[in-house]
Amino acid sequence: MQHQFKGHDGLIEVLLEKQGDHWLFNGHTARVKDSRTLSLDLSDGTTGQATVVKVKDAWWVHFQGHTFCLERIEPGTSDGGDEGGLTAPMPGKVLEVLVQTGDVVVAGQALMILEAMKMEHRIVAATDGTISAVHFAAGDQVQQGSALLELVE
Amino acid sequence: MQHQFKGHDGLIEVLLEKQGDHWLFNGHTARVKDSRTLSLDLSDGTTGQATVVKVKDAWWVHFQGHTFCLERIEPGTSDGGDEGGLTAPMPGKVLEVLVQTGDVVVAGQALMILEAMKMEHRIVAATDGTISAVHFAAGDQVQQGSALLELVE
Amino acid sequence: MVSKVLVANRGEIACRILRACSEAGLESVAIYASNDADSMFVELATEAIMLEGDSISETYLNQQQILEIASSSGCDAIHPGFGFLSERADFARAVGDSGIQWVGPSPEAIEKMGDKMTARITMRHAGVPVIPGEEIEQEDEGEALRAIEQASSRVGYPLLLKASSGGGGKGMRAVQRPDELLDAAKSARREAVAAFGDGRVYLERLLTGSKHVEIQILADRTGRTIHLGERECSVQRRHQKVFEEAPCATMTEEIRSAMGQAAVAAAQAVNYEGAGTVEFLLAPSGEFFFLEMNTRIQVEHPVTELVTGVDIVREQLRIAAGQPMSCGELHLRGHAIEVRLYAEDASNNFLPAIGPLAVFRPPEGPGIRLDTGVRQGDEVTPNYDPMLAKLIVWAPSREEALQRMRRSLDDFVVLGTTTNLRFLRELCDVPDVITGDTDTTMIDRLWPNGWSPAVPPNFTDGALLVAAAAESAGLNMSLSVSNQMVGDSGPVSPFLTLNRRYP
Amino acid sequence: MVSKVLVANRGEIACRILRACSEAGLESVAIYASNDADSMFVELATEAIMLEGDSISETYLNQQQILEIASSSGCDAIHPGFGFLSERADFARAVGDSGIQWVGPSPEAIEKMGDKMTARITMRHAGVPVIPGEEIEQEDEGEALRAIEQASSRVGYPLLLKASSGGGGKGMRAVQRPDELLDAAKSARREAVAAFGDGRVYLERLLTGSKHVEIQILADRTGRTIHLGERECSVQRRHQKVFEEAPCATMTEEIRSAMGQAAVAAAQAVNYEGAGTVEFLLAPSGEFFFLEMNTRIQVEHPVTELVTGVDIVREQLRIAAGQPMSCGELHLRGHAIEVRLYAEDASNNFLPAIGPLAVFRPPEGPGIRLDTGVRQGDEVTPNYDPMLAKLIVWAPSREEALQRMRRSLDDFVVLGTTTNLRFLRELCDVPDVITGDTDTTMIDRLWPNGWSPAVPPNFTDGALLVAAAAESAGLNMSLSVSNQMVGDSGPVSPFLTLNRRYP
Repeated sequence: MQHQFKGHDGLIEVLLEKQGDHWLFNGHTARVKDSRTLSLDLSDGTTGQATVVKVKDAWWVHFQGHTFCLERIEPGTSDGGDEGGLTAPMPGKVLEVLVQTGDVVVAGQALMILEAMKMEHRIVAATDGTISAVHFAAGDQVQQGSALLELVE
Repeated sequence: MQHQFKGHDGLIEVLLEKQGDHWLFNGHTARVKDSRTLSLDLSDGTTGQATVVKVKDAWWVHFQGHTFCLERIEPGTSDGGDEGGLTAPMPGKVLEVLVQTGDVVVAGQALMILEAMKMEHRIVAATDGTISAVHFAAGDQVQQGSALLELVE
Repeated sequence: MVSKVLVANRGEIACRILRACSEAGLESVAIYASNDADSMFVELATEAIMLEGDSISETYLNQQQILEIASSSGCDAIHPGFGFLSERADFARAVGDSGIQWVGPSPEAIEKMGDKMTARITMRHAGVPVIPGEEIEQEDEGEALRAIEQASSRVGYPLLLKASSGGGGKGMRAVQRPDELLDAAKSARREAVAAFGDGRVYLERLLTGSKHVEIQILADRTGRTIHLGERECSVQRRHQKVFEEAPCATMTEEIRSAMGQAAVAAAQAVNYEGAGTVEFLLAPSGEFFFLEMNTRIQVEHPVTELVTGVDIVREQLRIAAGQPMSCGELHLRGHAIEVRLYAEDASNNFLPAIGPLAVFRPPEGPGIRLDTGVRQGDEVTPNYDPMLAKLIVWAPSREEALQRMRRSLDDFVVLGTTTNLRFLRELCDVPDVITGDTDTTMIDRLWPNGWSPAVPPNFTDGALLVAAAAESAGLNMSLSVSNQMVGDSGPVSPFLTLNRRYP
Repeated sequence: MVSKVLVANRGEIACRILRACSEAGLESVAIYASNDADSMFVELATEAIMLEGDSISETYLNQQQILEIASSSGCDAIHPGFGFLSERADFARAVGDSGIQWVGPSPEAIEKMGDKMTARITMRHAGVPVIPGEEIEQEDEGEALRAIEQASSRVGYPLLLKASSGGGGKGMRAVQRPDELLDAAKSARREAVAAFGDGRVYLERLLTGSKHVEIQILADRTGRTIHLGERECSVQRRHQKVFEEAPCATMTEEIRSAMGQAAVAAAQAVNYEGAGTVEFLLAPSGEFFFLEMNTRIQVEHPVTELVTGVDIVREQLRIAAGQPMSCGELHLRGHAIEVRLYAEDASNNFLPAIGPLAVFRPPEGPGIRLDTGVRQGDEVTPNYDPMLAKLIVWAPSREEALQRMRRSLDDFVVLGTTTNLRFLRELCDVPDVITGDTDTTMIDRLWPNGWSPAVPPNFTDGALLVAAAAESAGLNMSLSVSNQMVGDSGPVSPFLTLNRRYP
């Protein structure tokens, strides 16, 4: 997976790998402990807990006395394999539901189309799996962060 | 509205009145400040903040150094005007969905039927209104507390 | 030299020690059972290593495993905290034999003080007053019972039978009259054999109306042994302290000095090193008697820290590293009170309780210290001791300390698990507590038929209103969450419910 | 008699005072502007009454409205805290005229110390050393400028021009050379007229490399006036203190005694009552000079409380009630350091920041005190001062206090709003701070081109990984919540999002 953040001197690209429940980047490893905490294991042997929270578009991270505010650049379209895609990226309206409960889908398949901020957004499957629930129908208003569908790998 | 709690010597009935954003009982007044805090104004002039949280069937309340654990008796059926009824009362399976998005319903109307703990539970509308979303379909598994439907008054 | 400390404990005392290591610039290793993986103390160490096994004996009491972890992780010291292995001479010896520094006294000192009969004899030889009584050396049941009968007439009634290896009230019997003696002796021996594999008992005169007063000791390798004044811990329920203070409200300068000298003599008699506590019974007459010595840091050490300004855990680490203790001449200042917050039902014979800490919001403000190993969102399980936290207040005077404790207890919100908060709060209004006339039987005397809270009727009404209004207003959305978050670490994370929708 | 206290303030100092009232058994009234309705201090009072109006001058500075509330709610005392109306002699007089006790000194004492030129003259008469310089009495611009020119040659260069009604650096100019004098004098007068409606200035010799050292004073109506030792507050950014400690690291017993006597003399010269602070410049030579007297409780009072064991706010309440202060002979013990946590961007000229306190998790452990008026979930707005909290540590020695401060700052997590936490943490590693050789120009000297954090490159990588992993793992479910909870009171209540689904 790839994420972009705003740096002092332009964009920073983070190419993220996943192994089991570990996330890897540049030789460093992270593991989610709960919705606010990740265990971090740096390549130089430094380990510890990082605290994290997202406010608007920015991820705030605290690790061993250092605080970071990393503004994330949303990809132009949402088919970048973003697993957060099953939640509404912003408040909007459901334009179309392309699947129903029980459907078998493949990674990258479009599941739902949202309209928000005058733009259309495709919600795509991050992995292969089965749709276990669809929470909204065409015409429904959704809030930012609302769970839209459920996908079981 | 009427609620029942388990007391030391049997059931305690609380007949609740609502005036604007104030809740009244026995000459005492309460007002919701946030999801964990209510302002309490007792008939003897005592005022202060109460902290509240529900764990399983019991409401835990803290007020000025006193802690209460009040086990609530769920009405036999759920058509007692229980506004919490649009969430799953326990983990279970959706047996039947009786409405769809856009339906106009009246207070007390059954909206969904759940099976849980070997029993059927009717989810009923607490007020008149319009169904703005249906989050699960027949056959879906739901977790305790999951939002099942959305009803706009 | 001490550079990396393994903390062989869990919960609040592990947090206390790990933070002290961090401030001292020492590396630290936490060890934890799998059911403690999300506990706070695990996050405070430089390294955290999981113990294999399920039961306590396979984990926190597993000497072999802990020693192997200490070696393989490069630790040069082990701090045992209290409880668990802290008073196991064999473990202290094994640690020393592995070339690792034990943060505590020698195995010999632990042994001499661990066996209560030996401790009584050692203290008598050192000139420390012990409770009038007699040791029963006979091992054979018949001979022992005969010896007990003969000794009883010399000790006098009422008397106390105590197991030599006893603790926590096990193997202990109060005997009021001669005709109760034989049955009591047999059952005390049976209980002691079952609990400790050692049926030896001794007799003591039963001193009623006494205070439990203890002296904190520090001794370093330069030969300096000092006392840090007394703590009073008379307020006990089921032989366990719940309300501790420093100084003792009724202490005089003369008794403090004499008791302090006796405690120093007790420590020197066993070549003591590190921090320890000598417990005494203080009779209304002003006479005091050696009870036992705890050869480790004590739960209630914070009250002494607050009135003396000594950081006892830092001094333990210094002493273990072979350095002289850093504290100079001591002056007691002000008054400190500690209460132990237990997950227990004080209105039902103090039965332990379990449940989620759905809300855990400690009081704030100057003069308040909270030593805890839990935070909101944690689950109280039956696996370990039900002590959730120690709430300690300091103020310039005892009256102000009590005022501060009352406010702190009123402001302390714990929901989701039954605690003794209200019991502790009512203790602060007991006339004997206000005057300082507490003794070890106070709780039984005050509430012979058990305690139940005094609740203003309006408050019950108010609570019902709050619960009903919260239900009607739909605040029970938190319901599913309180269940889901159980066992989870970190600040309350109610989003788990949502996150878990995506397997 | 004082039985019910109106606290004419907000934020952390209102919390501090309201808790002291509660512990003293006094009723209390909080007053709050509508944008403070959900602030913590509102919950700590016996009663809370909303102020009408929007701007500060309509609310917290509205003397008439506050007096009416005090009367109608039956208050017999008003505690002004610091800032706002605390040094307004006219308000203190109006309070007294209403028959309500002012918790502070007389209006006359406030007036004499509030006008800096008058204060200099009063102090000189009382034998308190003032910075060599001259007052300029002339009001007419032309005459004043001529007098300034004449005085400048007597005072010598470099010199400091200061507005008599000044404060916070306004109306103050450092003048290095004679040819800069006239322009500087004109602009200082202009600024002083604009800010205070009073163009009077005076000249002082500019003492470089000096320490800002202040003495805490207590005086009661029995005629007892004592000092509680010194605080050093040299570490300042933009003329505002950020790092304060007691005692001063380089203080000698002789200077403390002389400075303490001078401070007591200063207080007695204006018949002072209550708590106050006499500020001095301490030159490297050991000479010290009166700067000004703050006739109120000070932000940094906790460091003095921790080393003396005196509860200064409780003593204020006692003194206001006509009682003698309760503290006896004082002994300084250990070392205390306070840092001020600001919502500001230290790497961008300390510009104030706003935002939600999405995570606000203070450090825990012994020897740590946090004075704050905010909690997780609160919003930092541009309406008030950006100080979020004061983090204060105590330890037996200065070295241990710095160790504890480092750990505390490392453990303090604030997310959602930019703060100076890292700046404070780096201060603890500055060699001049470690040795105690701080002076008022240290920050400008260390970071002439502004401060920016030293971040290990691996940490930046790690933070990027954490952010990316959190995004991929869907932890941004909290996103909508962080927005929703803003402005909400109580512990974080992420359920609002869910609740709001049901209109």
